[in-house]
Amino acid sequence: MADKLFQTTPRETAWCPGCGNFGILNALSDALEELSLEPHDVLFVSGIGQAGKTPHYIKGNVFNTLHGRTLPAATGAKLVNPELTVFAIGGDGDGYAEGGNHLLHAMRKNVNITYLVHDNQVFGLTKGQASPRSDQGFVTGTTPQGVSLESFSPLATAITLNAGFVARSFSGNKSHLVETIQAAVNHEGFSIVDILQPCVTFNKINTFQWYRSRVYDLKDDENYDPSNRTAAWEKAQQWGDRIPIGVFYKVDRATLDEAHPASANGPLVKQGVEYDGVKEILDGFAVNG
Amino acid sequence: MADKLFQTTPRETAWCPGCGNFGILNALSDALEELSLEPHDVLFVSGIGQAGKTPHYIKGNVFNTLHGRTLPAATGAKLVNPELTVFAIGGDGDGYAEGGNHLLHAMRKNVNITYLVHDNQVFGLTKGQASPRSDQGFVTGTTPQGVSLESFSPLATAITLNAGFVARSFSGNKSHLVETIQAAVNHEGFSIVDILQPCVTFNKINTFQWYRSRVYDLKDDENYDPSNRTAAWEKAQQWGDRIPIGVFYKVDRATLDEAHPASANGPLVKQGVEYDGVKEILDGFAVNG
Amino acid sequence: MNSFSIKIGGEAGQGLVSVGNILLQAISQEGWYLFSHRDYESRIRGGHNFTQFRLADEPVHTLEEAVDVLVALDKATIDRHRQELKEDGVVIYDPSVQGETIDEPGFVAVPFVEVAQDQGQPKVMANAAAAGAIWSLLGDDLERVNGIFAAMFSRKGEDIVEGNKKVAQAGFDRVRDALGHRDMPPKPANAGPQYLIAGNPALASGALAAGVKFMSAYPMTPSTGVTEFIAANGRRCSVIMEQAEDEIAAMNMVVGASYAGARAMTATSGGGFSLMTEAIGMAASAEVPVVVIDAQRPGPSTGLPTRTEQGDLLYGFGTASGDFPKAILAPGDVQEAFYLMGHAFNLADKYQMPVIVMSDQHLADSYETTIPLDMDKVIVDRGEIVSGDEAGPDYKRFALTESGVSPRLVPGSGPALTVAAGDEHDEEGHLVESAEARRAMMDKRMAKMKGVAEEALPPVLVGDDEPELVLISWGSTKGALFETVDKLQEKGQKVKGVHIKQVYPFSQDLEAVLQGPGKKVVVESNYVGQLEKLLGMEFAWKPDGCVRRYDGRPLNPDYILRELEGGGHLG
Amino acid sequence: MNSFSIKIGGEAGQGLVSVGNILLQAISQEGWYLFSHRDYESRIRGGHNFTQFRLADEPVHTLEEAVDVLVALDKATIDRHRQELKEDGVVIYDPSVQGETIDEPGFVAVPFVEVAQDQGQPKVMANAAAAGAIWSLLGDDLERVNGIFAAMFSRKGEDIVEGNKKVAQAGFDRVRDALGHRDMPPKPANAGPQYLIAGNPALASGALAAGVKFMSAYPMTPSTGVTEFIAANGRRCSVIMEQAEDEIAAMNMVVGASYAGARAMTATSGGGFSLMTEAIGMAASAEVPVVVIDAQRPGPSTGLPTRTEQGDLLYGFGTASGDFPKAILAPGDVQEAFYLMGHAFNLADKYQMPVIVMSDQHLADSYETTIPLDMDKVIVDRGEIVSGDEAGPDYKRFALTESGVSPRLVPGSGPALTVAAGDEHDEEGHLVESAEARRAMMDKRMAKMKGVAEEALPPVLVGDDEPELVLISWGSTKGALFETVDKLQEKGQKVKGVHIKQVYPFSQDLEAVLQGPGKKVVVESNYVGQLEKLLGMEFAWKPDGCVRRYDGRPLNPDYILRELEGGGHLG
Ligand SMILES: Cc1ncc(C[n+]2csc(CCOP(=O)(O)OP(=O)(O)O)c2C)c(N)n1
Ligand SMILES: Cc1ncc(C[n+]2csc(CCOP(=O)(O)OP(=O)(O)O)c2C)c(N)n1
Ligand code: SF4
Ligand code: SF4
Ligand SMILES: [Mg+2]
Ligand SMILES: [Mg+2]
Repeated sequence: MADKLFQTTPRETAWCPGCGNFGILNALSDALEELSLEPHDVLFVSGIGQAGKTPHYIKGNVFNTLHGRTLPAATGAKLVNPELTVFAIGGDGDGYAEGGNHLLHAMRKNVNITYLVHDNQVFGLTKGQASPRSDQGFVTGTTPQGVSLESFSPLATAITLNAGFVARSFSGNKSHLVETIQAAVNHEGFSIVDILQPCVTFNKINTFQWYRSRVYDLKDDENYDPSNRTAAWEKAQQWGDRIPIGVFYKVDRATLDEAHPASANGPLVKQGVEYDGVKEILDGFAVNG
Repeated sequence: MADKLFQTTPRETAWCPGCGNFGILNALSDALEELSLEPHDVLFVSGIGQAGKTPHYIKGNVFNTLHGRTLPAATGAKLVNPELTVFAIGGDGDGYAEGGNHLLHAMRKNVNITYLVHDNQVFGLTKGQASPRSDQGFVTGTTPQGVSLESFSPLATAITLNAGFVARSFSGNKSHLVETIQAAVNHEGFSIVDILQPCVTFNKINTFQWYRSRVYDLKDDENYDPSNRTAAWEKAQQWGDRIPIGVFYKVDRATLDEAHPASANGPLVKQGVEYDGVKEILDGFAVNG
Repeated sequence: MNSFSIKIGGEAGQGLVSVGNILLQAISQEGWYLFSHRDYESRIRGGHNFTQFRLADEPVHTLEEAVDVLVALDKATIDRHRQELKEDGVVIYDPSVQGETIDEPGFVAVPFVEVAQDQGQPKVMANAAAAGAIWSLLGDDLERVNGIFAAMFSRKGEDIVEGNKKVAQAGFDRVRDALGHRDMPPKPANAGPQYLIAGNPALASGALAAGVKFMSAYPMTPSTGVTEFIAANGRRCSVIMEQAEDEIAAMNMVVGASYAGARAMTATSGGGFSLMTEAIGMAASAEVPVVVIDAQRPGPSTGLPTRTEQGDLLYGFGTASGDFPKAILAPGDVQEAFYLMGHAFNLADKYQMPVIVMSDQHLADSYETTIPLDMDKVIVDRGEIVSGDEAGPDYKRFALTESGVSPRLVPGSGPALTVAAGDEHDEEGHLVESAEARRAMMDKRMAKMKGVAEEALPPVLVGDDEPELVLISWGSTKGALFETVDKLQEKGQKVKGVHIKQVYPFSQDLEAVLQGPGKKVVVESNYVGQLEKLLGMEFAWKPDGCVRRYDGRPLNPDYILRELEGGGHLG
Repeated sequence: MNSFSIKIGGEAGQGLVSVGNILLQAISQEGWYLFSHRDYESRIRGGHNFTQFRLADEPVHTLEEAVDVLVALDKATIDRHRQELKEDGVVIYDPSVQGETIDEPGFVAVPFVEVAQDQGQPKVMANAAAAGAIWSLLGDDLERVNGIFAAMFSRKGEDIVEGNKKVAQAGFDRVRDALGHRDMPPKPANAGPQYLIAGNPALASGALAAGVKFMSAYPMTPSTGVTEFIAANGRRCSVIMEQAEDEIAAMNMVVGASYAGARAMTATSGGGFSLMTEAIGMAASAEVPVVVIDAQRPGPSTGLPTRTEQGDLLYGFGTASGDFPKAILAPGDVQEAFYLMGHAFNLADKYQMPVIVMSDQHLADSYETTIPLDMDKVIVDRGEIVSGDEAGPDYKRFALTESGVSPRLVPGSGPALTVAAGDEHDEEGHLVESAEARRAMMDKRMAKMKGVAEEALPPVLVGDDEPELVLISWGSTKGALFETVDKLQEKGQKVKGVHIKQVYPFSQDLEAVLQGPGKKVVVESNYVGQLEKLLGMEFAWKPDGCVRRYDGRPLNPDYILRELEGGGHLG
């Protein structure tokens, strides 16, 4: 068998055996393999956390940036080079706690990137504190009485902000995840995929088994229509005994790069100084006495 | 006539004549007057911007903090002294741009404060740049091609985050505003009131007249039920020819101060060192050989 | 130097800016050298603001405290500023605003609105009345001002132009009738072509000339002028200016864009800079070039948003946690503002590190006439860049080199891949934990500081070679410093002026100056003496005295001379 | 000093922490002095981590590089650390993990899992096998260790306790059979009661003893231990620990809580500190007392999250834009960690300003035995507070005073009102623009630094009064520094050690030391010499040499001595 283009590297991962991140890494690799992209067409921007290490284990360009700042870094890169296929990758803490403001506004901007959130409902790397996705009552070192806050719903929020592509998948369902990632990449505009990712070390509640027995595919409901925003928003509230996965909502909107006339002549990374433009500006300062 | 307790001070304001902030200031003063509070029971925490100057013109305790940081500062104050009636006050830039992450999480926390957003759909103090509330197409110094981003919907977002009390009012409708502020204060839990506030200097689109001809009171619809979350969310999408004002959504949830057992014996600001508790901790370090 | 100062005061929104613009144009077109500074409050209407103009027969880069003409659009102008009037000074005021007529020598009442209305024109043309009134002191007729009206208002129609002309003439006549002709500084011969430009547009133009392709920022006074200037020229110069949701996003977008290969920058002030420091440190670790303009204003915290201070130097010096390479430049005038931006981008690219440009409200908002800015003098050096086609499969983004600089690869430019991280990493950019790898990568990164230090810009020196007194300052204090040197020399003192435009790392040339002859006095706009502290740190040195200002107003020669004479600060 | 060092290495998740805890307890209960440090990677499972223990007959505050015993739970331990073994050193390893049996003197094979299973116990009890094996070198029987099993596992049932005992005995026997009895350092007589405590719990306990009522933080290694310790004691000590959505929220919540009258603090590291700096400046402007623990780790940026460095000093010194009063404390050991927290709160309250406590991973994660922490020695001084009942209607929050301190009013405590702002303000707290008001408020705020400087904590001095060599360091380097001084003195050198626990502002006592006799060498854990730079700045001084470490590992006497002997750094 020929080597996969987007092979996962032989580099030893920093993940615990059995971690849900492995499933995501493999699905990502498979998804890209079929998208007729080459590794150098792809940029993975990631945050800090166990999830943020993912790009180090797959082929592609990598920018492993700060905790919580994947989205603005990815946005900057995409705006100056729309030819890159840009992923933002991070944990639920990264994206919904530290990075919450960027999430809101990335969705408004509708920049054409794919955002993968490894959602283990906990801060993994810092050893198990509550994340915005932790269920109420979850006991951790920072919440000894159990989490009192309502869990954050990234999908309902994304639908409210009219994000272009809003989906959930599950690390334990590879074919679903591969398909969802591909659909997300193929969507023109901001795509968010919240991926249920069991943390076998710090989340003893939301385990593989817990998720597996609960998830069901939205596709199973023939009547589900991802263009119906209100229905999608209501569906996104569902959590508990039954957890839907799949594409909740999809809408086509103008993307941010289209809004900037500067890119009209191709990617900005390929443009030099606009000599004539600057000259004109400078001439404007002349005292024409 | 006796002096009002919450009189607006004789201090000259820094606002433009005709600014929508005056209406809010007066309504706030009237609303408080009828709430059987004294100025020293009240703490106004405000941000930076034209809206953030409001507390300087009314009687009460004031903490005029940073741009975008009203909510955490107000939360800290409320948690250590739940006896204070705490307002957070700021502009739409303050709350929805710089402060977006705090808004998301303040709603999750459901801390018992009242958040007034002076929503003029523009950055006033910095001279007219786009805010997250600016309508698409709004031309400003930073958006010469017009705003391309979709306008942020604070109300739909608040309903999605299950905020306790979600309302909109209008600076040009004093009685409505007075009533709404009072209801917000009386609600136990996080209340947000987004107040349409014309900026006569930098927003020549969303003027007094523009708003006045569009707003209608949700109360006019007898069937409107602020406990119906989905209906509220749909209603919150309405913007344009008709703009609803009033209480969109209301729900009772446990507040953050209740979640912390530490306050069981009264406000923390009145507690000293827990001598016995600390002693016990220190004893725990002893090497009992 | 022979100079003449005009101060126009009024409430925000009263038309100060319009009158100011007319005067800026008219004075500079008339051939004088000009320096002008705005003093305004953090509000949109009302309050008390003023603009001061100083025209001269020689290039002028600072204000003087005393004024020849005071133009009062509000009452506060006379109340607060009349004591600044020179002997023989003139006050043009509006008796209806003042609430009284002032019957004193030099006071001329011009009811601006009334004058406009008398000419059958609308109230807003009061501005033209003021402009005409002022111009009667400067010129023999209104031709110059009328030309400006024509240029400004022709789009609005001939009526408007003519209306303004008439009103201006009426204003002109009022003052001319009262005071007659006044002598003005001679107009310089052979001054050559001039630009009229303020610091913010100079910084922004410098960036555009250097090929900036991406900017993201969140508005913050006094940096917003840079942001809006870049935004306005997005199409013309193929640059994206993306307004961010906050400064954290702005800085991280900039780092992302630069990682992807575009020259990228941001501009901010005080609190906004705080929010950027984490990402600045990350850029240093991932070796991503970025240029950050910090337009200083008085702190701590929100402080005085529209005023000036040089209070962020120590903060910029510390910048973020850990040790990493960086440079800090501090332009002293519009020329330096323009050219140092190009230099900043080159340094950033060459050493793949953050470069901070410290501006301040004084530089940002002051206009001056200056010789033309020449974009042919702006050289673009993108440093060591390798394309993904050349690089080959063994490309290592952080290859250990002696200079510390490893060739940078633009992602997507060919088959080779580039990996970068803010965590400590190996040569390939992957995360490492070992002590050896850490040491190697620190040594590599910090090795760059050797190159950076070697090409540190030398101080600009003026005045005597064997001075008794050496005045040292940085950034926008340059103009005040150099004129102070001139004035002291005129009095016969042996004085040297030292302007430091690169404040980190310092040029080693400074050592000779600091150890050389003369009493050393450090002049700066902050409370603790931040430059003094940094010089002390670098050169184990203490000055003999200092002049400091921390009330939010710019330094000027009068202030400096007074402090020097007071001598209180000479140790 | 007579000491004995044990290093246990293995993968994360292999039970290192459990074995370590047993040893910490057993060694300290046995009566030895103990110092122990953890070296771990930024991951949860796998990798290579180790814990090192040093027991001694005298108080011990640092590690030595060479070890007497190496316990290998993974292969890497022997591969990487065998060269650290002293002559006569012992290696206890698991042949099944190692993949071979090593037939060399001092090497004892103990197949930990097999040993457990041989005793009919589950795999996890391999930890007990390791503990027993190690203890055979330290004690004559397992009574001590068994007691710890009883305390640890009694809740889990007698079976578990007995199982552990059996397995431990089997491990003990293996090593005892192979090596027989070993001589250990004598146990100190009359050591008196001891605490066993690490830096993080010491800092947290210090805060609780000082009456902290509110903490908010966002988890960040190596500060998280403080956060979780406070959270765990919320009910017991009436304190709220609120996990924030980010560090900006954390810091602003703290400022809000303190404004409202509660002692409030946060803890963070590097990038998190960056995000807090804006609000720290705001606290300074609004004169709100806050205490911030910055637990340093190697930067720039995310750097090495679980390692140690003293790399934030210059950043902390700059902190935020503008000039404002503040203090920076840097505890050197658990005693100082505990008591300096109380001092930090007092300083913050007394001068109504931010106080930064600089810890680092080395301090945070190192355990040591120490004399009991005495909460009766913690004095709470809340500074000048006035109640809303006393204050009267003319109360002015920022009344100008000579000391710069204005009585603070707790909002809601009575009819008087309190107004505070991060903008520049007048005495009442309302916004101002005038130069005079600005100057007055700056003078007032900065006047506080006089008091702060006067009560700056003096350096801790050890060693000779007329030294040939003076070693100077700060923060957690204290232990390594002082032991180095001891060792050099033992060799007959005249040496002085200077530990600086307040790094801003410096005690003026330092001047005499720096100008006094002896070559001065500054010892610190960073690349550029941050303490050296600050001392240079304050005292216009340069040292004769330096010892620096920047590979993320803590300084120790061996490293320092080697560098001193190398002499390369002696200028
Ligand atoms: C500014 C900043 N704050 C805090 C941290 C510490 N930190 C690293 S990862 C992390 C949270 C990890 O949780 P998540 O994002 O859900 O990723 P996971 O490890 O669970 O995949 C935190 C708090 C940091 N690196 N930077
Ligand atoms: C950290 C920071 N960034 C930017 C600013 C500058 N700034 C002050 S007010 C403001 C926006 C004002 O808009 P808004 O919050 O809507 O208030 P308004 O003036 O419209 O009432 C900005 C960007 C600041 N003070 N601090
Ligand atoms: S801690 Fe959790 S998320 Fe991190 S690698 Fe282990 S199992 Fe995965
Ligand atoms: S700028 Fe706008 S918001 Fe600000 S005071 Fe003027 S009208 Fe009001
Ligand atoms: Mg997580
Ligand atoms: Mg606004």
